[in-house]
Amino acid sequence: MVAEEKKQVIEGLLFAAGEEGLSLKEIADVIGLAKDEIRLLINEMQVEWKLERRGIQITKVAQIYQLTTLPEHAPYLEKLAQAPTRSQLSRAAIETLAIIAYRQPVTRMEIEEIRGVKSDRTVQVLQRKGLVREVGRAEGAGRPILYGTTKEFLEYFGLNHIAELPPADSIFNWREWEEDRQDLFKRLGVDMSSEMTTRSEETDLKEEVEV
Amino acid sequence: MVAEEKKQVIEGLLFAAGEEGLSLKEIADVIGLAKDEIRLLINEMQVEWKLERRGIQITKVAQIYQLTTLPEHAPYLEKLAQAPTRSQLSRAAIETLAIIAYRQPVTRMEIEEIRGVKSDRTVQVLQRKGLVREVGRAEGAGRPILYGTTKEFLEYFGLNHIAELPPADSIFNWREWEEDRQDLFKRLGVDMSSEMTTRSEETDLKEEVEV
Amino acid sequence: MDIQIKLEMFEGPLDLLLHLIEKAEVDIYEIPIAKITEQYMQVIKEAQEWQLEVASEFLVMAATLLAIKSRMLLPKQDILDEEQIGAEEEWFIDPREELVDRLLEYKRYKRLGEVLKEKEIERSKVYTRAPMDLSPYTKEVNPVYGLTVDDLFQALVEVLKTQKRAEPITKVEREEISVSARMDEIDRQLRLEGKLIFSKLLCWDEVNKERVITTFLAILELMKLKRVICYQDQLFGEIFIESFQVEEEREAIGS
Repeated sequence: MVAEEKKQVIEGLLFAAGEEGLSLKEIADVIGLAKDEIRLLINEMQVEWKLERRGIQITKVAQIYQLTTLPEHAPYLEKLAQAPTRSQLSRAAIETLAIIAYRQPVTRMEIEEIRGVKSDRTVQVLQRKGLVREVGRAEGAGRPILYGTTKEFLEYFGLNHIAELPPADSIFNWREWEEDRQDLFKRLGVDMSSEMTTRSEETDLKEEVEV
Repeated sequence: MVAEEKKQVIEGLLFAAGEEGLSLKEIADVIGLAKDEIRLLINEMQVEWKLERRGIQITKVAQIYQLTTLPEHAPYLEKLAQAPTRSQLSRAAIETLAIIAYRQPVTRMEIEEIRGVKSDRTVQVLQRKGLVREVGRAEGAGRPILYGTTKEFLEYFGLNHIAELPPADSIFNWREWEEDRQDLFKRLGVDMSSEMTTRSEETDLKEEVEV
Repeated sequence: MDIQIKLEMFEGPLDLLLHLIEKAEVDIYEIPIAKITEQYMQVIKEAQEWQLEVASEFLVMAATLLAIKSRMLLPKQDILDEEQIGAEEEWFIDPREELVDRLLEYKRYKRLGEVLKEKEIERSKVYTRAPMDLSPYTKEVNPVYGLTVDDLFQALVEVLKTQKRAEPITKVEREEISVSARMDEIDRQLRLEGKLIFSKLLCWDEVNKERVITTFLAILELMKLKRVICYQDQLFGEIFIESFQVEEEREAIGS
């Protein structure tokens, strides 16, 4: 079988697998080739398809290869009755997912402390949707359930690996914030290190309160 | 839009339409072109795809266009079908199957009430795998479809009759329901004056149940 | 200051507070607590005037804000007096610090959520298709290969367990049966079959909490009225239910 034929078969297999997609191993097993060779072939196909202006593409999510339409065709596909409509997650769900994704494994209590609201229902809905799952039990009283994200989570957000999420620190520079905070508390006259408060600080504080 | 782009969109549409395929009119409506032009484009695509040795083809059955795999790839698809991972049901599917098995006949709404999430796709998957089927229509608004398990379901699980499933009442944890019971005493109009005596007997029986 | 705010727009008190602080164009670190508290209370009050349900979390935060505010207003001298009484350390921690920390933490995840939202939107632009029906390519593939009825049973247990924790949004209309009606049913069944097994009293299609409890209560009532008798012939065995007369007769024959 020449490379061209192999690519043909890979296309057919990925097409048949549809949304379930296929892992490198599955493709390799069916065709009877090494995984490395399949990976190389798929990489080539991805480039070729783009050049040939194909109407579909090969994407890799959660270590699974699958065929999808092109994002720029979304307006046409939305008009298509057969295309599954995607309901978007609520803000509560997204917020909760963000906490779980970045802090996993995490207990429901921790989630609720951060969000400031009860989150049992939201966690449950996310669990039902298969986006999060129980990954163990925390130590300590009551041994609360620990939650983490699933493979479906990666699929849902089109990620190949959880590490593809931007690191939390890239969004915030914590050191700067810490310095700001120190500075601020001084300015507010609530310097933690000094036990005695001077009259001038007190005056500052009063003004602040009355703003 | 040049011909190339139009073909790209057609490919995407046919891909997403899945096994139901699309009629000329449907494609024409979505893209906003004349049917004749679409027909011409598709004819061109059919020839081009063969020349380019694409792994899929456009077929026309009963005025419907759809994408299919190539006949010569059948041996690979057979292998794919037999791959052990293919037959695994997702957690969502097992859950839904369990609800249908124990609660049949049941509407999709009821399934969704229990699971707390949309279940239309999951029910569809189970239907496609031949595990559940429509068994009638419920009374009332909209006359929703009732689902039940199939003969194949029994065969796969080696059951003679659906009643051979593990008895569902063993699910109930009496202790957990203490509060609910208190509430029900009231709601069901059980004589509250006899509550004291009932409760002691209740305790006796409860112990028996839990032995 | 006009506060055209609907409470439902916010995910919780922290969300609302962040909004107020951002709207007031003040630094998150420099919360003018009196002003923000006033606005916060205004929102809660309006919501209550519109008879909207105000979640308890919002009220807890309101109480926290008021507590902080009143503490900030206390003359320092009083604080020092308190200190001498004994609660010194507590009084020296600025209550705003904890609030700032919580707000920062919350804001962080709110932003990370925005990242996820973008990914969601991106991903929702591509479509895939249902897997091809491969059944023509294979003879009798068992779609439930490796699964047993016990797995199915376990799945049901799990799903009912989680359902119990959260109330469904709308209630499934199910036939409710009163205890007395259920008592009659059991009575009738007993007369037909003589002896019943407790675990078989409920058909597999009646997995429904109320139904089970109603049945349970009905049997208790029947026992109390000395119309039935329950027994087990072995530990962990089935619980048998018999009509009281039948039991008497059996004992008479036995002895």
